[in-house]
Amino acid sequence: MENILNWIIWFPIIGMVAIAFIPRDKENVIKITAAVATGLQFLLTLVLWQNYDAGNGSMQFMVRAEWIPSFNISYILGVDGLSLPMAILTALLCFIGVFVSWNIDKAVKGYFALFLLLDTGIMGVFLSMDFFLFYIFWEVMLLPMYFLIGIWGGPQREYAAIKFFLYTLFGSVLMLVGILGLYFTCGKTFDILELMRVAPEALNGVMWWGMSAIKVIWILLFIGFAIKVPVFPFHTWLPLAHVEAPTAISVLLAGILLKLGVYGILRINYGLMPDGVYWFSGALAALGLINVIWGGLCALAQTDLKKLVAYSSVNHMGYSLIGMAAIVAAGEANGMNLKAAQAGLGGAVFQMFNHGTISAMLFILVGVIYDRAHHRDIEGFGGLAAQMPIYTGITALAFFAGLGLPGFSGFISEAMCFIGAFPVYRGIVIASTIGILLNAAYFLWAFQRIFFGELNEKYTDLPEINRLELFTVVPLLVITLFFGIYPAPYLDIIASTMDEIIHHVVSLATFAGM
Amino acid sequence: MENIFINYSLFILFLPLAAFVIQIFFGKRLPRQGDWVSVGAIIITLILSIAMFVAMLMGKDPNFKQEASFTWLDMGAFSIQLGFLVDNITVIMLLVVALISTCTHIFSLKYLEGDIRYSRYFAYLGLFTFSMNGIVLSNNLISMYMSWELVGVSSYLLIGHWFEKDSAANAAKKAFLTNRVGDIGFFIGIMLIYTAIGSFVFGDIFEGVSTGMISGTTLTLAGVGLFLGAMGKSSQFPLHIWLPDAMEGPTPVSALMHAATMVAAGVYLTIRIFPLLTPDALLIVAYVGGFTALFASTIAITQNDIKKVLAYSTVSQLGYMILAVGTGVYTAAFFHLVTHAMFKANLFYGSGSVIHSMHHALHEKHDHESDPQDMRNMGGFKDKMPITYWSMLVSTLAIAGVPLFSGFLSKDAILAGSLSFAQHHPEHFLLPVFGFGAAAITAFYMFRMMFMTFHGKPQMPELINDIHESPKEMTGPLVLLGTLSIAIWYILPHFNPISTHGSWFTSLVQPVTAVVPGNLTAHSIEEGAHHAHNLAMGISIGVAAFGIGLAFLMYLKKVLSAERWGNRAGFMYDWSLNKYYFDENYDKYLYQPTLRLANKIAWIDWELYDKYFINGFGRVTNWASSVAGKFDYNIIDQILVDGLGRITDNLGNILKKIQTGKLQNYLLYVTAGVIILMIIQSF
Amino acid sequence: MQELNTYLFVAAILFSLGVFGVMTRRNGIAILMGVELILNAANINFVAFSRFGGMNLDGHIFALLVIVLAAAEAAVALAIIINIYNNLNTINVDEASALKE
Amino acid sequence: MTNLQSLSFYYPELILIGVILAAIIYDLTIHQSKSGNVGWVLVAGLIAVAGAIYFQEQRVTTLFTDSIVLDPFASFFKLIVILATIFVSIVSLQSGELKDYRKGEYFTLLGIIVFGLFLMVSTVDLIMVYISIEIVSIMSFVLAGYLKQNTRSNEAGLKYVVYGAFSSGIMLFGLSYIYGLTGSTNYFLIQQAIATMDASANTALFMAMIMVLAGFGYKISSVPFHFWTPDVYEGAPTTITAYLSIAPKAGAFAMMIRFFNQVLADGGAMGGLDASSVASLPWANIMSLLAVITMTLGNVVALQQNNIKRMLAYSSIAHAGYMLLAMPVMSGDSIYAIMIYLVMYLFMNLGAFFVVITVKNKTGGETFDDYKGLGWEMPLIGVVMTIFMVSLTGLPPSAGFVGKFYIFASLIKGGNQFYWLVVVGGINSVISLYYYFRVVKVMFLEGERKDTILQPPTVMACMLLATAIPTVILGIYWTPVADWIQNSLTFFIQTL
Repeated sequence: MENILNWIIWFPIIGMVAIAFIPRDKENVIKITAAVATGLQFLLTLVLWQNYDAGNGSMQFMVRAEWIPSFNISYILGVDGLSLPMAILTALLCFIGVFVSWNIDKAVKGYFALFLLLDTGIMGVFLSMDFFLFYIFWEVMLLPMYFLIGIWGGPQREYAAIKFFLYTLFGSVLMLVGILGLYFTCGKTFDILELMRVAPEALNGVMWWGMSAIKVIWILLFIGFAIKVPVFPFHTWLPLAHVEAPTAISVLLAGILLKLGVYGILRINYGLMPDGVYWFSGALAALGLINVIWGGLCALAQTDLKKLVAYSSVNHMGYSLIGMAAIVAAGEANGMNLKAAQAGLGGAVFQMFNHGTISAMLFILVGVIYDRAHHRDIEGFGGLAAQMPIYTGITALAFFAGLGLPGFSGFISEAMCFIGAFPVYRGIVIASTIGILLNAAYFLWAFQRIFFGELNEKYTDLPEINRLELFTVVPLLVITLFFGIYPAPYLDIIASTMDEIIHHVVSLATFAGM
Repeated sequence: MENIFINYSLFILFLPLAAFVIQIFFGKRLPRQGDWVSVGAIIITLILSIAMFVAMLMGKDPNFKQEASFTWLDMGAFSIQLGFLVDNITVIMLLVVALISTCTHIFSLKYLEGDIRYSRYFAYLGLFTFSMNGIVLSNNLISMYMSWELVGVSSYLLIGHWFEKDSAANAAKKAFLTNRVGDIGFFIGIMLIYTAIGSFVFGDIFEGVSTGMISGTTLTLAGVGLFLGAMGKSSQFPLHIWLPDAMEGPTPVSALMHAATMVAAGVYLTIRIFPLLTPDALLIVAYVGGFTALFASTIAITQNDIKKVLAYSTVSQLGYMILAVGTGVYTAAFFHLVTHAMFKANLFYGSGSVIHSMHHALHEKHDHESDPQDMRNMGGFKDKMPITYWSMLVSTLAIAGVPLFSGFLSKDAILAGSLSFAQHHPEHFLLPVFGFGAAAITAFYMFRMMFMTFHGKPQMPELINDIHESPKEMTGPLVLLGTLSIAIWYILPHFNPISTHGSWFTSLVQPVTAVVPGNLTAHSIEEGAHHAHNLAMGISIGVAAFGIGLAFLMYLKKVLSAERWGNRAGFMYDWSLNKYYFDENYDKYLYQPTLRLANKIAWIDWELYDKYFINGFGRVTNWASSVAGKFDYNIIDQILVDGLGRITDNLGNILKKIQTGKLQNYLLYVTAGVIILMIIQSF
Repeated sequence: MQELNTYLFVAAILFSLGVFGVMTRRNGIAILMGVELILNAANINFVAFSRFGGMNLDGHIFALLVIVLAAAEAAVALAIIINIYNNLNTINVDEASALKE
Repeated sequence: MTNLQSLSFYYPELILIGVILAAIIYDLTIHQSKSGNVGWVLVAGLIAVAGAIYFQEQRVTTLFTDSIVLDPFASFFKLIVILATIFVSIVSLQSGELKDYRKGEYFTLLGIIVFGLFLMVSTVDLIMVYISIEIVSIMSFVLAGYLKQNTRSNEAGLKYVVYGAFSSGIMLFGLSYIYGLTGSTNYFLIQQAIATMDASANTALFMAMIMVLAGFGYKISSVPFHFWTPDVYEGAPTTITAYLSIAPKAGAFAMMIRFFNQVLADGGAMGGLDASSVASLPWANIMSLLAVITMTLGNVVALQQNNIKRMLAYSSIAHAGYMLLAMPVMSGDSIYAIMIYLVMYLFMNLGAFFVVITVKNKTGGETFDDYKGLGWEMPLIGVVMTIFMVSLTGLPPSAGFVGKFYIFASLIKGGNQFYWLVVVGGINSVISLYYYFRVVKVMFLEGERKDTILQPPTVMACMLLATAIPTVILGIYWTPVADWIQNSLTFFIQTL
């Protein structure tokens, strides 16, 4: 049990090694191996959930080991309410992803090997509590992603792959500078928990180039994370990458990789620079607003279904940002409105999870129709509801979930984000409620154009969604509905950790040296 | 005994949901596509509602109230309680919903017989009933908002039932989006209230308001926000545009949702939140309602589609109710809600049965051009379908406000309320004018409809022989609701046909004083209404008579030519006929601009920002692109498209030229380098 | 001091000439001679410094070693130039410019 | 220490000389077809030398009357050089380019270069500086032009020799002035002289230093003294290119570190202290400037290359720039960073060149087109090349990242004035991604996927793995290396 985190992270690697030794023409064996590896990993995360003590919001199942003593780098793993749901989500989506990519026929061996490597990378980021380790895993994701998009992607795949790579690398280089800055200003340690303790005082009044070090480091790290989220000016890699990537990879991209950004901001920026939170939260909310409106409008204009879903991610992550900004509500300056802070932060974290499941669902469904019609042009369909009712029904549910309909988890998290941020950023929140309308507009309009009207005679023999595909979608749908009707289980996991974060930020912010 | 209300409510709430689930998953496989499941479920619901109703009557307690809540989610400080609130209003509303819903189910058995998505249809009806009851029962804003949206969805699904028709699909989308506009207001209202009071439960909210935790402009805004939601659902001006289009749905659906219950949800909400509405908010409410009432009725005059007439009449009647709430007599509003539910649903069933037989007749004739809903194709059906005729006539008399019929009583109460309000505040004399004007016009167009449909000589004689009375699944509800449109039911236990004073309704549903300081007390409103009662009654009878008479002369006796009057009215006639060009203008000034904006933004995002800014620092220099042309589609090239890359690349291009391959150039460079360094260093 | 300056002056001129020759002559041999000039300019410096600068003998040693190395260098260079001549039938260094950009 | 005493501490070099002589003699006795065996002789000898160095009593002293020193720092670089030489020698036996040449001299010359480098890394005397540079250079000239029949090789040789002679000439001229200004050729005496020198002489000193810098710059191929690099690298036999990109660079860096810390600074950095410059020379700024220009130019021009060998040449220029970044910090950490960077760079860069050799043996091509779809045809090549490219780009987890990490770390620790260098370095590594991954792209994303899988010859495969595996492992766990370098950070110094 004390090594469970190790197992969770490294299990896919074991699978990868195994696959490396399987002759490449035994494709089914390879697929099954991948399925087993990810499946077991998923089970392990469930075990973890079972044994997780929700009442205690701090790190649990910590694993510590010397790594590079000469640089005070160590191998630290841990899980708390913030990372546990993300870990479960990662494992689940990777498991599902294996089946989504069951029909891959090109270089199966390489595909699944890289897929598992990616899995480990993502899981590692969520579970590592050492900043250096965090960075390593963060970068480990890039390479498999590059290949998975670049080799198995769509027509523009090479461009998309390298663009994704460059964007992210640019971000992580800045991040590295920030990390080193923290290392040397905060007593030469990468231990995140240690840093959380030390950094707030250590950074006080430190000036770089006439700016407070807090601001500089915050910006450096924030850009690194913002590119992943993606926050408005750094988002243009996303539609391309999503559109070109194979379905399973789009699922992981939207489902998990985007969460890494938010996770990073909450874990690192919030944890290490409480003052920065106060300094930046307004901007955060504003960026959230821009994401919501910009993404919504862009989605409204798309004719490529996958691009629409991609932009909807930009839009949905905006809610998360707005919710995160709400944390300052708990501060002295804003009347110590703990309710709002909890609502906002909880909403943001919940929204991460929900968007993970919902957008994954959407991408899988897009993949389903693409496999059949071999195009994604919204205008090019029409009347499919009569042809493939089950698919229509599921898509309808997915779309409704996407437009934040009560009864689906998305509604709760969005509502919480709004309610939380409202006391502090009234104007921004009111403006961003237009996003609710935009969501409905682009989803329903797309839905109408694809499924309603007379059946397009080209598609009179379009096959209905098959069992395998159902197997990939339905679990996500169930989760979405379950948490939409009864969110308590999720919020119970995160609640105490959220309190810790809020308390940490609010109590350690000293407004000096800003 | 105490908790039976709550337990019953639980069943009432979840039975339809169960039916919905069963239908969705197994509907197709069940015998008769499982319609009996839904019908059974709804009938049980009806029985339970009646039971509760009776219990309430027995109780005779005007302040009866039961609440039950549970914690839905809890993060420590932030938590949400969901729960039931059962009082007299709730019980009556539940009965109405259950009753109309049952009628609709039964009516639909025949009306949608053989429809391709028969089971789906019943499933959605179940979903609707569930969410409607959700609205009725909830004791807090969150669950109300959730049910609110679910109602919107079920209406989306039912309007779009025949989605092969683009018009239906569009109408469905329009309905949902228009409602969402209202919902945004609703949600902002919720946030304003929660931020101030920290709870979503009505009880806490009213308490908070009375203790002044929220007041003044904020409170007004909150009230208006919530009312915006009501405007969306109850299709008040200017969000009324969706309701007429919603008639694309099957007629029973129109009866259930777009006449009796769903659209009434807005009114219900306004009644629920009445105590926290500030005078300003109330004024806004009143004006919106009053204006809608008049405005919609003027459109109804000229419509020829029988369902469109009813649709606009619905909008106008809802305006009445809103007006009533605005003027403080929200009991009257609720009263009208109930009566209107009965007769308007009935009218829709009637039109449904007419359309049904028209449809069949046309089908016989293989005529697919003529529109079965166009009154200009009807006429003289009176003898062919007597039951339909008589029941519709009763309802028409009711809605026209003729004494002895339910509509008279409720309308009268409303008009009295507005009149007394005007007496209190003479500057708001317009409100009663709206009311009475609308009353006159209503009487006119309703009878116009009746005459055009049932009297006179058939406009399409070749059809008349194929017009038959509808089967009893359809006539049954007609008769039932027709009966319920007679005044007698509402004045019990007394028999004073012109006043509800002392009736079970007024004794059970009594106005409560608004918690907002500065509002008129319930008592003074009551007094005023009572004093204005007789005057109002006189005027309303007068205007009703005038309207009916005009219709009689114009469409039955034909002594006045509708055409000539229409031409005389000139542009007003066109405006009315074209619904004041609202859809056109919204399309022109709202939807299209938004889409254009969206496209522009997307273009900026993709073509401009990405290609030129992110990819394009180097784009500014045109010669860069020629450089890019040198390499074919390889990474460099893509990087070239990629901006920073472009600069770097040009740089590289220049720099690599230095590497001439000529040895002595190199030597020269070295020397130059040394010298330059020396120069630099000596600074 | 006077003598030292004179020597340094001469060395400087020699150096410049060497650089000039290396830059301008196209003939490989000539370029090598330019290099030799440079080296010898340095040598003159060393010797002059150690003789007139009132310093130890390192300068002389240095100069001697430089001469040796210069010889070795020249030998190798000539070998390579001969090789070039065998392949390209020219010792014009501009001809040898296949490797570029 | 007197010369005779010194010999007892000099036996690794003596063994080396013995090995070289043995190689020459052995080469005389055998037929051309067998001349490859000389390589094995050299390898065996070098292993012996390495052993000698490793087990040599760790003594910190000067030898031969203060002309060279013996200290762990030198030993470290000697081992690096030997490692590189062994790798290259073994691969040279496989190289197709050298097939029809007699290899005896080739290996002998390699051995002599090693000897020159030994001097280079341990010199504390201007004379020895010049001699060592010349020994290494002259042998390199020959090796660069080793392919007699190949005009490109000849041209490379010619350019190299003229360029080398010229810039070492300039350096020599500079040295002569330093000697004149300070009256000595010994680092320590020069240092004292400079410390006590009056400011009027500074300008002259500047000039002299710049001229010396020309010599160093030419060895580590830093802008603006790098012009020979691309051409020579492209023309020379690939094995030699690989060798030039590692060993002489390492030696030159060792020499520079000593020179700048011991002559221009008080050597405190080498004592692990914060160093301070003895003369008011702004050479730190000059260094930063050179570093930035060097890596930027290397990267942006590498973008333009279609010949992978040439691209690697520019990339090696860029890497020289990265290492130079740490020079101006003038602290123990910066030296440490340069050393660790060299170790990492050794594996990844050699590996990359080995891949080029393998591919050239197979297809005879060096351009990107020759690499189309290679990843599918020769998976091993594809994978290891990807590893090297990732590492050269500096992505974790790979040796390259660790190297960059330490360089950046030393800069950040160095203080505010160096942050901009870190940012520039970071941006540069992003740029470098373009061309490194262009290789990966053509290997995997382009060309048709073949069903027949080719394996490189066994020895080659072993060498590839021998470079690839450390590239990965050191990226994940480099504590042994770190400790080794930590222990090697002892210098012979005389602080004022």
